[in-house]
Amino acid sequence: MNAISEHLVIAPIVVPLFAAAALLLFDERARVPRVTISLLSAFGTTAIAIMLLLRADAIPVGPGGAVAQVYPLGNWPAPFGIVLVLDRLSALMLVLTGVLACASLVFSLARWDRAGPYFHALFQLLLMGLNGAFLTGDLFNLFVFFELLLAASYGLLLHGTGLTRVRAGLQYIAVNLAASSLFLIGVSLIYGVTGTLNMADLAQRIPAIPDDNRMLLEAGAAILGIAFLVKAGMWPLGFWLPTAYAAATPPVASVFTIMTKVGIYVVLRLSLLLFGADAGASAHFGATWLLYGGIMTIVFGLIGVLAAQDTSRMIGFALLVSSGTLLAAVGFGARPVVGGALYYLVSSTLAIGAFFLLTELVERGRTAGADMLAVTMEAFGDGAEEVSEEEEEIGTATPATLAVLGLSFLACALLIAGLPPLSGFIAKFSLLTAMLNPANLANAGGSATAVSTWVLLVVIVLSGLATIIALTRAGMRTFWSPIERTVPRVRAIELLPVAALLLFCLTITVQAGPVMRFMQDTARSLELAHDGPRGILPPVERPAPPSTEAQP
Amino acid sequence: MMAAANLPPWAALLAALFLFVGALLSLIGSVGLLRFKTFYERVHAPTLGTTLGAGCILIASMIYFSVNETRWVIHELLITVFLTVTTPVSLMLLVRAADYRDHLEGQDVRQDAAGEKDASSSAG
Amino acid sequence: MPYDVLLVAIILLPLVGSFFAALMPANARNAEVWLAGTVALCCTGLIFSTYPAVASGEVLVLDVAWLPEFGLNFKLRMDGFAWMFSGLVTVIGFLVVLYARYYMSPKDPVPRFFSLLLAFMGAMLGVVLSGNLIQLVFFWELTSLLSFLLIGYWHHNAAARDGARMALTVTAIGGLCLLVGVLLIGHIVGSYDLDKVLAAGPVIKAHRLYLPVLILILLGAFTKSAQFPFHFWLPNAMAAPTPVSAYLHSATLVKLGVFLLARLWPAMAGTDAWFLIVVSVGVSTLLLGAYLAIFQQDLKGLLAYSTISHLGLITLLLGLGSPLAAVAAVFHIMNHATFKASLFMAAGIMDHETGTRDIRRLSGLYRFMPVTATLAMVAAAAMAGVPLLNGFLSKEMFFAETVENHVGTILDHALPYGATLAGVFSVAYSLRFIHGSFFGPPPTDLPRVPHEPPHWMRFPIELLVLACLIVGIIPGLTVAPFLDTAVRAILGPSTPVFNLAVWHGFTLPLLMSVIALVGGVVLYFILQGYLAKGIDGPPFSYLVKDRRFFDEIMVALSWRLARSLENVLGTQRLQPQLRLLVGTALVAAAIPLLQQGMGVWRPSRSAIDPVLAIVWGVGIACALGAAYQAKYHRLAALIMMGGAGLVTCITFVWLSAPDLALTQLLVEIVTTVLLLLGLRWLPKRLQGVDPDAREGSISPRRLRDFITAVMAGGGVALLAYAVMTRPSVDSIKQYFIDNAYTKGGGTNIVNVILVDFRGFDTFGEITVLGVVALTVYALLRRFRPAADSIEIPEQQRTQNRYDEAHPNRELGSTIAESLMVPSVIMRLLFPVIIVFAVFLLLRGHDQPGGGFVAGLTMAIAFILQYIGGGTRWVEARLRILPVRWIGLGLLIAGATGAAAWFFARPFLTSYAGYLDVPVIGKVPVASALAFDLGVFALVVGATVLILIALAHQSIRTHRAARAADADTVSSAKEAV
Amino acid sequence: MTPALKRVFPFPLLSVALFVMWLLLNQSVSPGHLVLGALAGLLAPLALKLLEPAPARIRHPLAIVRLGLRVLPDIIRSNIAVATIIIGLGRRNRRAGFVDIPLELTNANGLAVLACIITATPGTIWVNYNGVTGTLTIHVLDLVEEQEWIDMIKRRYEALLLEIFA
Amino acid sequence: MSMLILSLTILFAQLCLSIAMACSVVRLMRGPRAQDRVLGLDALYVNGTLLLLTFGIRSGTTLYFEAALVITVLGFVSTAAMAKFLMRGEVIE
Amino acid sequence: MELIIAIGIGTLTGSGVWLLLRPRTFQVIIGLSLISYAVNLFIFGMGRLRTGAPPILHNEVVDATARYVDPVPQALVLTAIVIGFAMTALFLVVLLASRGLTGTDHVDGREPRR
Ligand code: NA
Ligand code: NA
Repeated sequence: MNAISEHLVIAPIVVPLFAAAALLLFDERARVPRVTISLLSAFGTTAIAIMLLLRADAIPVGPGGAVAQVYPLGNWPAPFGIVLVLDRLSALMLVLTGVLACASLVFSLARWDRAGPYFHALFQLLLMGLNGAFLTGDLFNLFVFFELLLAASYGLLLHGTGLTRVRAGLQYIAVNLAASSLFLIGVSLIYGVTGTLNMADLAQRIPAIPDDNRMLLEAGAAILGIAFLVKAGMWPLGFWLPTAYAAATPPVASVFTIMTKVGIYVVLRLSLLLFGADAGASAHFGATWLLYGGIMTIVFGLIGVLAAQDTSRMIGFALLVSSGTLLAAVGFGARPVVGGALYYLVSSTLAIGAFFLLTELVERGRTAGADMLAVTMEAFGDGAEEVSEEEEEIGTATPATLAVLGLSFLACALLIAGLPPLSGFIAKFSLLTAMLNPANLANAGGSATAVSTWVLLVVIVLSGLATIIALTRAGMRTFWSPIERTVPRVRAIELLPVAALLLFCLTITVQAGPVMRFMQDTARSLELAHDGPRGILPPVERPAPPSTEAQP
Repeated sequence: MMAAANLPPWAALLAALFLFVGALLSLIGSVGLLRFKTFYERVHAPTLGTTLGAGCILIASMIYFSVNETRWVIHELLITVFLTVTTPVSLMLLVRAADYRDHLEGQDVRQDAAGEKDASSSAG
Repeated sequence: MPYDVLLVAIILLPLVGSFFAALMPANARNAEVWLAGTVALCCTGLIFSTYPAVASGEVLVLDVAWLPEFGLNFKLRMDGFAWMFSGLVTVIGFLVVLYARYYMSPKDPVPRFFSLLLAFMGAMLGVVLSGNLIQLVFFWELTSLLSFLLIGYWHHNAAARDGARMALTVTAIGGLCLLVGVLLIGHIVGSYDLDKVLAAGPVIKAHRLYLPVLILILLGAFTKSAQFPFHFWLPNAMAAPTPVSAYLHSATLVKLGVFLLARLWPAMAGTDAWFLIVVSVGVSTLLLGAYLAIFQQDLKGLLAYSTISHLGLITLLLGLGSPLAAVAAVFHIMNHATFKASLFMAAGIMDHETGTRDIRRLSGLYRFMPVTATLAMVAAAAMAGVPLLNGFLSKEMFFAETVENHVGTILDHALPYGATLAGVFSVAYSLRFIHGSFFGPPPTDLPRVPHEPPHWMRFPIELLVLACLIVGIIPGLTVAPFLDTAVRAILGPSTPVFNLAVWHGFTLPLLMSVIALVGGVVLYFILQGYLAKGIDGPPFSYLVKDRRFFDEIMVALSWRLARSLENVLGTQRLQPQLRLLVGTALVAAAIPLLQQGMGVWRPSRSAIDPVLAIVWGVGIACALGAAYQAKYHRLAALIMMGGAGLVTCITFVWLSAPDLALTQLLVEIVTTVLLLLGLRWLPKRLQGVDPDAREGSISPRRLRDFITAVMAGGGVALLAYAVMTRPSVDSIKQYFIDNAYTKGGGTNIVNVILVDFRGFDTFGEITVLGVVALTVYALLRRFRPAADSIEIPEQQRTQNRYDEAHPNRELGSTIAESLMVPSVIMRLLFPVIIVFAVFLLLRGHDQPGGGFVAGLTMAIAFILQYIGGGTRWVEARLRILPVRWIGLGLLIAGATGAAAWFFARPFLTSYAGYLDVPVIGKVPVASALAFDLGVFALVVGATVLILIALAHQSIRTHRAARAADADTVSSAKEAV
Repeated sequence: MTPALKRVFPFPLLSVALFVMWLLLNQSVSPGHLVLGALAGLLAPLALKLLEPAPARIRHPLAIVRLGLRVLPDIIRSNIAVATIIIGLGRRNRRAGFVDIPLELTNANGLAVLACIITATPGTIWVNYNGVTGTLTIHVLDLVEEQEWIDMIKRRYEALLLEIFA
Repeated sequence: MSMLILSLTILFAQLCLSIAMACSVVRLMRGPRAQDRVLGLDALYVNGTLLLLTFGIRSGTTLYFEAALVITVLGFVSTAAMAKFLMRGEVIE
Repeated sequence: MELIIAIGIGTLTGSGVWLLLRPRTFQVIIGLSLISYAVNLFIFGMGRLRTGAPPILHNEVVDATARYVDPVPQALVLTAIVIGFAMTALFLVVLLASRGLTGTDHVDGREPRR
């Protein structure tokens, strides 16, 4: 614990914290220093996250798992103290959070950060909460970071207030408060039965749980799971999500995209760690429920995508589709599927994040009510069939802004619908092929495939179709609308983040091979995440012998 | 349950006596809260508990701990002081509130003795 | 150039060109054409340069790992068939570019056009050259997308929008089917590599998934190639600019379906299912398309249906499964591309020069544009299958194949008749195309005066017509080797010997051709009367309007159905959501308990304490009472909640948790004050007027909620009881008990856990508090009370009236009197409580207490002053900057944690020791205290901020109310 | 008290009280706690000073003790009286009512002490003090003779309080 | 013997106090007016404090003293706030 | 004793859930508060119940024979209390804002359609 780099693991939590504290000491009017602090923190955290990712990727995946670093807070050994655990998955989530956060933050500087007080402080604290949730190796500490990121998200959702936001915020908060209670019940129940809170320690203890305690453990895990699934937006627990996300200001909605992924992240990590193949009688606990819940979520999401009247709500439902897909993939459990799902997670998160930003720019030039009008026109016809002969067949030039917006819209739509040429297609393909050939493509040899796989396959494909239909509708009424529109006034710092996110997607498309290799390594390391020589727990017999060595 | 069982009899009995009186007084006060017919009568009842009732129990506690730990354990005095200072605040405010509320509903409080109606008590 | 580089160049050139085309200025028409033309020509050159290799049977391959984990390689693969197809794509692409130069108006935004066109060319080449099926799907979807954008090029035009959307929807559905089909092929074969798949034909055909795969692949192909019943999108796509139609809807895009059928022919064809499906779809499309083409009034519509028909013909040929049929199919792909592209261009010229494409309005154009007319006539003749033209050759081969017996079913036997009938139709519509527009009296009332187009606009047609003629007259010398190369790539060793000749002698096919020609002419002249009446479409076609039909289905499925399903499967109301949440949690927890038996019923581990039982009787009464009263008697509910809180707190004391009791109690107090502050802004609610009750029914919803609540309560109680009665497990607790003092430096184990062992939790928790305080503040800064709670409360108004009515009183003296004594005491308590807070802070590490408790105590000290003195009074005397307190608290706590770094220890590593101070002796020094100080500062700041922000609303709105009063008064005065 | 000392110890009685309180809270007279207690007595009153309380000049600190000795038996007596009433042993025709008492005491602190005494004593409760007329209204549980109450309060308590807070 | 008496007395006292709490809560539930409920809560707090003190004696530890002290020093804040609310319709003006 | 506490937890939860499902925001906030009491007790109970064994070391040495109550759940409850308090405050303010902006105290921000 000597090198500074050893402490880098905690930087994604501490840097935003100090930034937030510093921001609070500045006057609201001192904009320049506040923006500077905020940007420095966000970009710095992201840079650190990338370094951590590289570090995590350097650890070979072996029987001992692939934990890059365990950071014992307060220098207390696991499982007694709280530890941060850096591995591929947590590093990946950190980077994803950072990228999305930087984009949203830059975007917000154009106008949204001034829609209410303390935007930057709340934003930094959200970052802290997210990063903490991804890094922590302790179940109760996870609760704390969940609450932190939720609290910040409440603040950010309500940023700018107004009727819609407050109305949506009330729902969002009520549901999440109820879910937090479930979280506590679940965690404490698990503690009551196992006597530990450390995730790795739990994984070790679960196989040995006596049979007359096992049902309590599983009940606790189930309740805990419900709490996570609320965050992930699983049907029927995620109805609040489209409403809330549509109500939030665009940069907030964009950064919220990662929030559903927190739920999924935890479900993924815990279900593989605690209820993996080695969990004794509890192996694969809940996997089937995740699979079917995920399928239902996709179905509901795709219905919502079609039924949504405005674009932000539509994206909210697309987010549900993405959640459902990931949950089903986690429920599916096979390693290549999980790897594919991780790729999909990155791609869909970035795309939806970019889309939330973009939507506002696009809608800026439109008159209110145009959405509804376009739909009714489509539904009931607007006499378009009687195209007048004399109609001049000459196009109108698209202003550059609109062209860029249109292109970005197209890119987002392609990403979300899973159409080529961007990463959305790769992601969807990876998932589907992995589902069909869970062992390995080369020796697939027509192995039998479960009914649920077919259902999932159909549902995923249908969700893509629904997205295409809905986004075509949305895109056409936005960019090809016969209703006169003014060209929105868009600033470069608003377009830049969108472009950056899309560029990121392009990069992972072109670099699909190495990226997917990383994802597969991540998935493998999750499967192998048992305690080993490089593991999280110290190699001592429990209970630890009381040591008389004085604390420094 | 009793952590220390080595109290001299005089102390034990004395403590028991005070405890007995204090608890009984508090109970009587609360019974009064239940039995009295009007608010202005009821408001007198809890003071039994906050004054002598509490005082006796605190004395019992002081005796018990002082003897038990063979040193002066008198921080209970603080409770006595604070009870004396804080209870009146809420009671006085409450009486004033009742006064106004009766007034608002057109009851002349000063002559009123009985017959309070159950009006909607929710405010706000 | 090495072949792999060359292959990449073929794909990349158009894509790069597309990028640069998009960057050009809007009016750079010539530059665009130069760019696009050069790209097309270069590609053509590159493709032709591979001919020697390809012709010798070599397969040129570029294989780059892209997603090796899942068998997706970027693989380009040029064999004879791909060569032929890519050649077609680039050559016709070049001609279309040239044509478009003159077709597009100077006002059209050409960069978008040429950019899309080049991108489309690239995507087409990508499909054609794909050596990996997933990559093929990748480019396939791209062509769908680009065709959508090209059809919708004139998007201000509703027909273009609708046509584009329809095309996209249909082809995207097909594309997804294709993707699934290809995935299944991968599942069967174990690879997506085209070579491996083609080699695994027998495996695929024998697999139990063959039929689903076949259907999925065919869906992909049929939608793309506009086969019945998916044909309807193609006529609607005619709203595209004519160059687009000429390129996409004759030569390239729509050919992808049949390309795929041919490409996968070795792997999939030759089964009964293949024959049945492909042939029946092909023949239906062939006939339907041809029949409908006759009745079109739009030149391009006619050509579109004709294209459908010809694609049906090719499909049919591929469905037959015989090698010669495959040869005919490939041949017809080429022929159709040449004559149909030229006809589209001709139609475009007519449109361009006259301003209309309506056959009813066109007439006698031969006089105005004889050259164009001649070219169109030759091309139309090729389309009709007139001898000495290329169309005749492939049509003869087609007739010959239909006559052959393949599988001996009724369908097989009926084919010659169907083919002849289709021939009749095709002659009829070809005749109509020519006769209707070029012959007859001079046209009247045209938007423009027609004349010949510029020569270079006609040049592509001339070239294509020339090809029709040459191929038609000397096929053996011109097209035969190319055809052989292409076919060999599909059929491999089973490639038949075929003889391309104009004259085969008097054969059955020749008879069929003659019947078709004569019958077609006769049919046309019979129908002329009907057609002249000006009805668009065949008799009774108004009954089936495919586009309307499609739209309505789409709206019904994707909008109305979706909306009603959304309401069935979801809700936007909170109550059902919470009900579902509770219900789901109940079910989730119940399943393991029910599956594995409850194991709950064990005796209590300790005897029932009567005192605690009575206390809990009180608690239960409070809880139930609060639940009962919360609607109409909010204050009562609040009071009862306080009672329940007190009982909880006593329980904590009872069960050895003094810290919890302290904290619970303080939180309780602050929460009560908080809720009281909020109560003022809620609407008045009187019992008996229930806004939520429905008349005349005991709400089943309430019953359901009641059951849910009982079950939730029972469930949680059950779980709690089950765990509490079990023996305790080997827990991490012992470590804390053992080390709290020796390593944590404190005797209060809970506090040591909080600030040391698990200090990180506390760190997060105070941050939560800070965040919430900021949010509350931000929200309240924009707070706007409801109209009916803006008024000053009734009590205050009465008291103010009373004060104003009495001469010796002034406003506020009533309240001043009432608060006189309490506020004196409250003020006096201020320093006392502060000292108490400090006491709690300092002792926390060893005894119950700590930063949080102390902070709340401190906050209460402030609040008490606000209650006693009022906001203005306090703020005139005390200047509290709660946000700074929060920031400071975070900084202190964070800095304490970070200080450990300087000792090369992890974050939050604590230090505990003793400092020798003279006189006083050993003073305990622990970094945990500094941490607790941060907690303290933050808690004070946050709590005070929340409470005060809420309290401020009163004076804000009072101000507003008073201002409003003043306004009315002044306006009343003005009125007077 | 010199002005300088006055600035340091604006409320000497409070300072002493806080010092004692600190020691009682910590149940310790160790040097460390003596220092801390002194600090508490020194610093905390400054907080009160910010609130600008009504000036309280205590003339006769010893009178406070006398007052306490007078109040204590009263409270015990009242406790017994009220307890008998509650258990139903009191007089049948007990009458509760309000009593108006004209006061000479005007010092807010003095009134506060009086309020505490009256309210803490079972059977009587402070209802209102009219600052204009100087009239105190109390409510009495067992009102035998109005004047008796007036006299008792004025004689037993007000006189002493006037002595303490002049 | 004397310790037995003390134990029994403690139990008696606790029973008395818990019954006193029950009485207070009955008043709290029955009202009839809001001020009666607040009064009930106030009495409940006081009885609760005393119960904690007897519990301290019963378990022989002074660790619970602070809880009792906190109730006395700060518990009145909520009842005072409620009373002020009843009186003025607002807790803080 | 376990039975009493379990029944208490159950009643608090039941009352809280009932209120949570009610249509008025104030009912919901009271419900959430009751639930948080219940949850706190539940967490606490997970360390098993024990009277007179507070987790405070005497004489600054660990007495191996002394049996302390499990301190971990207590620490967890403390964190939960704080967070619960914060969330109650937030929810209150949001419900007030909603009431102000929508004019109703219905949880959906609009009166139900009749
Ligand atoms: Na035949
Ligand atoms: Na005509």
